[in-house]
Amino acid sequence: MDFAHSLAAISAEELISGAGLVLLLVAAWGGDKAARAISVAALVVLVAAAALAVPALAGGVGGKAAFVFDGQLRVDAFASFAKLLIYLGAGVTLIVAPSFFERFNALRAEFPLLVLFAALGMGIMVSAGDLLTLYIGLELNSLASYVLAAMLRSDGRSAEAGLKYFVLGSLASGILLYGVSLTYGFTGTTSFEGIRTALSAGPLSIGATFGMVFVFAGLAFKISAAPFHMWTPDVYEGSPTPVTTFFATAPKAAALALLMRVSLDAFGAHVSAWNQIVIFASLFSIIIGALGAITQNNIKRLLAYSSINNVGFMLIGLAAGTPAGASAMLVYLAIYVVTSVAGFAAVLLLRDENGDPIEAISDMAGLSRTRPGLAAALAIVMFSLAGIPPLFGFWGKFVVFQAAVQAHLVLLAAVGIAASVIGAFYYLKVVKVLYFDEPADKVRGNGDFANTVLLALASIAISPLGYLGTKWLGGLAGNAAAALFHVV
Amino acid sequence: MVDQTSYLAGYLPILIFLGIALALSTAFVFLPIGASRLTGTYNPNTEKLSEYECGFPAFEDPRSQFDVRFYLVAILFIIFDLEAAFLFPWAVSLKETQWAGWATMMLFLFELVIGFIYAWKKGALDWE
Amino acid sequence: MTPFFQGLGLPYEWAWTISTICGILLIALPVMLSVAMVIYVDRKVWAAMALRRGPNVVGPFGLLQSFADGLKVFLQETIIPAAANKGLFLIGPIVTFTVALLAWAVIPFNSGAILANINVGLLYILAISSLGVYGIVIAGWSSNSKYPFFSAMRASAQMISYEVSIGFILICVVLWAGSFNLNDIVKAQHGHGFGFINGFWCNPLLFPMWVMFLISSMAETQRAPFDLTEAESELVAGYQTEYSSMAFALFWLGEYGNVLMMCALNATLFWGGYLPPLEIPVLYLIPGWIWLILKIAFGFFVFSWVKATVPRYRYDQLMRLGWKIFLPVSLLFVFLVSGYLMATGHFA
Amino acid sequence: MTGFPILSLMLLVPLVGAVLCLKSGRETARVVALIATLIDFALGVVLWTHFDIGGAQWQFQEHAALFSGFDWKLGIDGIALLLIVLTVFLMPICIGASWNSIEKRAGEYYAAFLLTETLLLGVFVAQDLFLFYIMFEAGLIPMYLIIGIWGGAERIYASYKFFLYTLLGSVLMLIAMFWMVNEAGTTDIPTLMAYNFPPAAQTWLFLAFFASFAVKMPMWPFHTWLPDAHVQAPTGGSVILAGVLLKMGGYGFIRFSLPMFPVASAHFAPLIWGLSMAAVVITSLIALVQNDMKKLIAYSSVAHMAIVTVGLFAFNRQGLEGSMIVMLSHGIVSGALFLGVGVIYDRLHTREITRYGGLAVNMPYYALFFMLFTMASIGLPGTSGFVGEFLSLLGVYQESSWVALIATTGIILGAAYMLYLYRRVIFGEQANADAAKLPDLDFREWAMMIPLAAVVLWMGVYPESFLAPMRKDIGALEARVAMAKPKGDADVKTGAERTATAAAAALASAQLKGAK
Amino acid sequence: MIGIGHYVVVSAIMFVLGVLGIFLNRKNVIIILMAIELILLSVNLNLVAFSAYLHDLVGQIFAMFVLTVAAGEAAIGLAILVIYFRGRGTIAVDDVNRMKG
Repeated sequence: MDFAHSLAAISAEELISGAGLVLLLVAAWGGDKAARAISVAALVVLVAAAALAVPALAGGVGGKAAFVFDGQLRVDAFASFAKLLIYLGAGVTLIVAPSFFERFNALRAEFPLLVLFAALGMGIMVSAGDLLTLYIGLELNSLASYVLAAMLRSDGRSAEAGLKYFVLGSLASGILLYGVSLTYGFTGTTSFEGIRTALSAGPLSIGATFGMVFVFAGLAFKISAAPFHMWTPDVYEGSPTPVTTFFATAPKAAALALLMRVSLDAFGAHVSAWNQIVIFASLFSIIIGALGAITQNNIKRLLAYSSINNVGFMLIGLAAGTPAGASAMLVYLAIYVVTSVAGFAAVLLLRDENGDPIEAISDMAGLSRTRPGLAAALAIVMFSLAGIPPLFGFWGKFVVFQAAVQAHLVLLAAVGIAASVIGAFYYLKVVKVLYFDEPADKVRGNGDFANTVLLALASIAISPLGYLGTKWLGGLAGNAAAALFHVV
Repeated sequence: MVDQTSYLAGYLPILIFLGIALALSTAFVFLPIGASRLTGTYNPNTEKLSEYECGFPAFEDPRSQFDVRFYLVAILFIIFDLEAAFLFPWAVSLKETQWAGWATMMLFLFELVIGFIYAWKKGALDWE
Repeated sequence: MTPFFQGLGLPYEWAWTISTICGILLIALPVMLSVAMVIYVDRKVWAAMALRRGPNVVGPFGLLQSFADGLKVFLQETIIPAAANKGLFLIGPIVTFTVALLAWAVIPFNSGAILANINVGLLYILAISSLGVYGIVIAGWSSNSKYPFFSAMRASAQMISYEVSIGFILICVVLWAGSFNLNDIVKAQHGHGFGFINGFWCNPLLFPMWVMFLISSMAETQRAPFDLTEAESELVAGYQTEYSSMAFALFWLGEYGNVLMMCALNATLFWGGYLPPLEIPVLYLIPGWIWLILKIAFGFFVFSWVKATVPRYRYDQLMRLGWKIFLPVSLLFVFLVSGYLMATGHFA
Repeated sequence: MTGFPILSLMLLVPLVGAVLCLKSGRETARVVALIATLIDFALGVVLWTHFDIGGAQWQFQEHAALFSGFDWKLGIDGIALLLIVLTVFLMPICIGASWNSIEKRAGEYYAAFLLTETLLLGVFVAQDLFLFYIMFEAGLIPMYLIIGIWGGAERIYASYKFFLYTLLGSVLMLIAMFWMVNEAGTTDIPTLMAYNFPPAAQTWLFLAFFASFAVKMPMWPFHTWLPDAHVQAPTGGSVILAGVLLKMGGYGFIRFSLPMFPVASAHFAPLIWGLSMAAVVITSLIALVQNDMKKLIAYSSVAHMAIVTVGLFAFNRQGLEGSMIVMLSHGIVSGALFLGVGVIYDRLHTREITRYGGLAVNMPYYALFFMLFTMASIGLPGTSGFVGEFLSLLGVYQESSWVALIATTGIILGAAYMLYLYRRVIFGEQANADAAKLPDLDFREWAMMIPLAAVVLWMGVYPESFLAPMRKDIGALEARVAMAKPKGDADVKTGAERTATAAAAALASAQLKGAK
Repeated sequence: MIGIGHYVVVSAIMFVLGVLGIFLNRKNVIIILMAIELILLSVNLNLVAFSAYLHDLVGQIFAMFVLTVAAGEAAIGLAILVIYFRGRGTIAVDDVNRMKG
């Protein structure tokens, strides 16, 4: 692959970085007054970037054809799939953020830029074909995210969230890097392809095993899988809600995609070595996520535990280690991202009469009577997260467990799905508060139009109508997963 | 012990130098302390040992607060100095990398300049 | 020198070690001695420009003045303020002085006469001079007193600010010389100007860099007009306020050592180092180290001259000069120099 | 009718009604709901009349490959037909039961109800394994809301219990389904019904399905959610719960457990008998001491369902047919009983048995209807209850006379608690003044009671109407399970039928051997 | 002679110290930042040692990138810490507990 071809292949990244730089200058001159305009521009950029990423996905590009810059990056269908989810998460954040921050007089021109650069980093992450590009992408994303978490300077919780996210995120990067360094040392290369070749030569050496374990631990931090999940609730709660929306969608998708690429590509020769780790993390996440959520009264915290819980389910797909498992994981991921969008869009609409955000679940009591639409949307989100059919969230669990059973992981599937019942309990709790309790009548403020539209769209997507999209989504995910396995 | 073929051996004199220089300067610091005790000039008292504060006692922790701009400068330094760290290997290998290397680095510098312009415009470089 | 000691019947390792130690002493002792002398010179030049006489009592023409001062401080009491962090308080001057000496390890005094001929000599110097900040910050912080603390903050900010542009300036030189090895850099200046002048300073693209380097090195060493760290009118004596005796003197020795170092670097990078200034065979009769010393001496004279004549900058002016003028200009020159070199096929 | 998607239409009508109800006020909503359910009932009647008895096993089939992984595939056999008809028959009555009693959030209530109807029908018509599962589990959501929002004082506890119990049961079934689909390579239920899973796998597959159906059924000791849910649900909810929802468990056994895992079914039959026997005795005794009318009827439901399971796992025609008839009958009768409780609850707002007494005096017609339903529940000949229970017990008697013996005690105990209930509520002193002043049935209540009573008698007098549509299907099922049928300890002569069955069984096993 | 094993062991020790520094330290957030730098340092040591051992430049290039990112990370970390300090007036680790649950 020559240089020109490589440059052409990463047009989405080039567009985002170029536009990001231009908008940075606009931000410098325009100041915070230009923030809304920049948000819109950034949104347009993301849409354009998504359009650029589509052909690779639709074409099912994979294998050597996707290797650019000497294999440093892979511009395949898998990367495109993940990128679309990332751009979706970032785009949604850009839509919901301005009105939220304007309330606190804290809408900074840099906000959309940070989102943009984080999206860029995530795009690189998911396209990485080398530990080096992986790291660069990961950090570009992380550094922007740390700042985003601490964006709302008037709120002490925001700074604390930023600090926690920073400390544990850096620790995760450090652990990951340590694993990377060991992997490099014991395989002699940092390219995924090279690592796989080196490892498939024989049994896993002790050093490489250590490297792999550290890499997985670091990535487990990033996807907030138990037992490396402890930062998630605090960061989700403390960060400004649009930023939480972002964290729950884009970086999650990126980190999971990255984990998939690393485990199935670089360490693909030794599935049996890592899938014990993945199985452990998966079950632990499902259970911790479910148990942790039960006592929560903050909706954002609850959604944080829910995300831990859902990551556990996604990991079941990874544990299968098959194309079907990968495809299932991607389907689950897509559905989860949309569900999170709906969930946080709904949370953002919860305002009291002064327009201040409401986060306590108890304040939503009887919402179904004062705000039936909003309550219904929240209920849909909750049932969908719980994976109760006919809501679309069920489909994610469906494909993941199906893949696990196909991979003869029946016991894992059984334990996992049984644990999902624990999770159902706290989702039901929210629905109970919304529907059964006497109205607390705290939610009075009006949400803005963009939020409502987003909520409506996302709710429709996760309603039973979503099943009509299963063929389409399954096809895309299949393309993406096939690209991931193409090189094997 | 001395392997002339290894490029690391070039640093051994520096290590020895470091030892000698440390010994010298430590001696310079501690010898007078000993000497002053011998000669009897060592005669501390409370006034002498209190910190200098224009004649009146200090009323706050001297380290409590300092201008945030120092901190800003430190961050800017870290960023720009690291760019320089990338330039060093590039500068000596331009022979090999030729135009591709040059163009890449210029793109990098261009982005750096945009960041620089941003910082300038945002007032990070002003000391007023 | 190693063969000489081997000739005495010593095994190679011993011969190498002894010769290295001798080399180190040959560098360290003259540097310390010359620091004492340049302090005297500095005062003399300064006095001359102010039409005063300067030190003239101790020894002939006051030549022994510095030694007298040295003896005095040596016998002084070392006061360690009660509030200070004792250990760090004493480490500060040690770091400053050690670092000031260490940088000399890679300066080529003559072709091959270099203590540690490492291939990244210039980087080494950059690294070592960065360490100099530590001595000052440690001193200012451990004193636990306001003036030293402010001074330390200022000093560190100032030093790191100018280090950025110094880095870019050095890259221009390295681009042209194609090496980080100082010996190679000196050799690359051989006949650089019309095959006649030895030194990069006469190169139109490097001349501005040379000027900026000179100014930056003054800022880097906190010399006038950038001596804001010890601006006596506002900060009493800066980070050294609480120091006395040899601890105090070590800062002075370190500072002048750094000034000399910067002069040596200037000579090595822009004035052809140990090469004669002009490409005339006759001049090669004079040993390289003498040329180097002469160039250093001239460089120091410039420092002294500036100190005597230019008024002190304000801190904001200092920062503005560093960040808003030197940094962009030096970046521009990285672009110009590398572009010129690529365009002319210098590397082809 | 061929080609016309009548089943989809039946699913669609209540769904559209639900959407319409959601935004309407109380008055509109109940009318809309009634119309929607009546349309569905009409469609159900059309379905029955057009069902070709003795024709193809699967009729009214529809197939659309809309989704990945599973299909929109509908179709019914006689068994499903009867349960569908039961559902569409009970639904308008439930709406009627809720006509006045639901005051708050009526629009949402009727919407939830109609949604439930769609999903229940979906369960019976689904011919795709996963479509079935989705419908099966989705029914939890509206029921959760119905119990939680419009239920009694303990509604929240009851709704949680209902939801989590049934969910836990059904998720295990899902895993089993994945395995089956992976093994058989299809999600088509008819195909799977004929597929021979390895006996070793059948064991755990059976248990996984059992977990789901046993909870849904509910079998002792998984029944504890039922009394809570029944008692707390509003009358309409109770009727639908007892009338139709519980039948999903029995339907599951008939449709899945028995034909798909015959070997395991036979293997576990003693376990099921054991549980059923325990259920019959224990829950009947518990029912005897209840003070709450609804709770009493709820426990009686558990006992009746135990009769169903006993019959199902008798592995013969009598048992299977009897179980189906018990399910249909119980659907009608327990629905009617809950309705009866609802009638007086609407008047006095209590379900305490002691708060009533002597209602026969001022509510003679009510007493009459209640008498009929009580008798039907006991299983008096001439009512629907008799036919089913008799057939079930007869069926199981062929397998195990001891089981039959103990299960029969349920009839006796049933008579005891039902008559005891009747005596305390309808007869005796008019102990409470307010109860003595209750008015008799009004037009709406008449309109609900009459059809129920009619059906109870119809089923009791001429059960052939109900047996005929499913005869062929039951026969096929019997043939299917015959290969694993455990050897019984009793020998009852039932005429020529028996030899025919044996021949069918021999034929089926020969086919099986050929297939292998 | 010092071999690759020694480097790996030293690096492992540094790494463990860094991780312990994060988890055992209850005093000051700055110490956590330093511990993170220690971890990155151990990584760099590994990378450079392996790079020399394998005669492969990738490790050193990687180390350069790690250095850069570490600097960026430190800058951002300190910035967040400053914001935090302004809000809370303390940087003691035990006080970072506004959110619980």
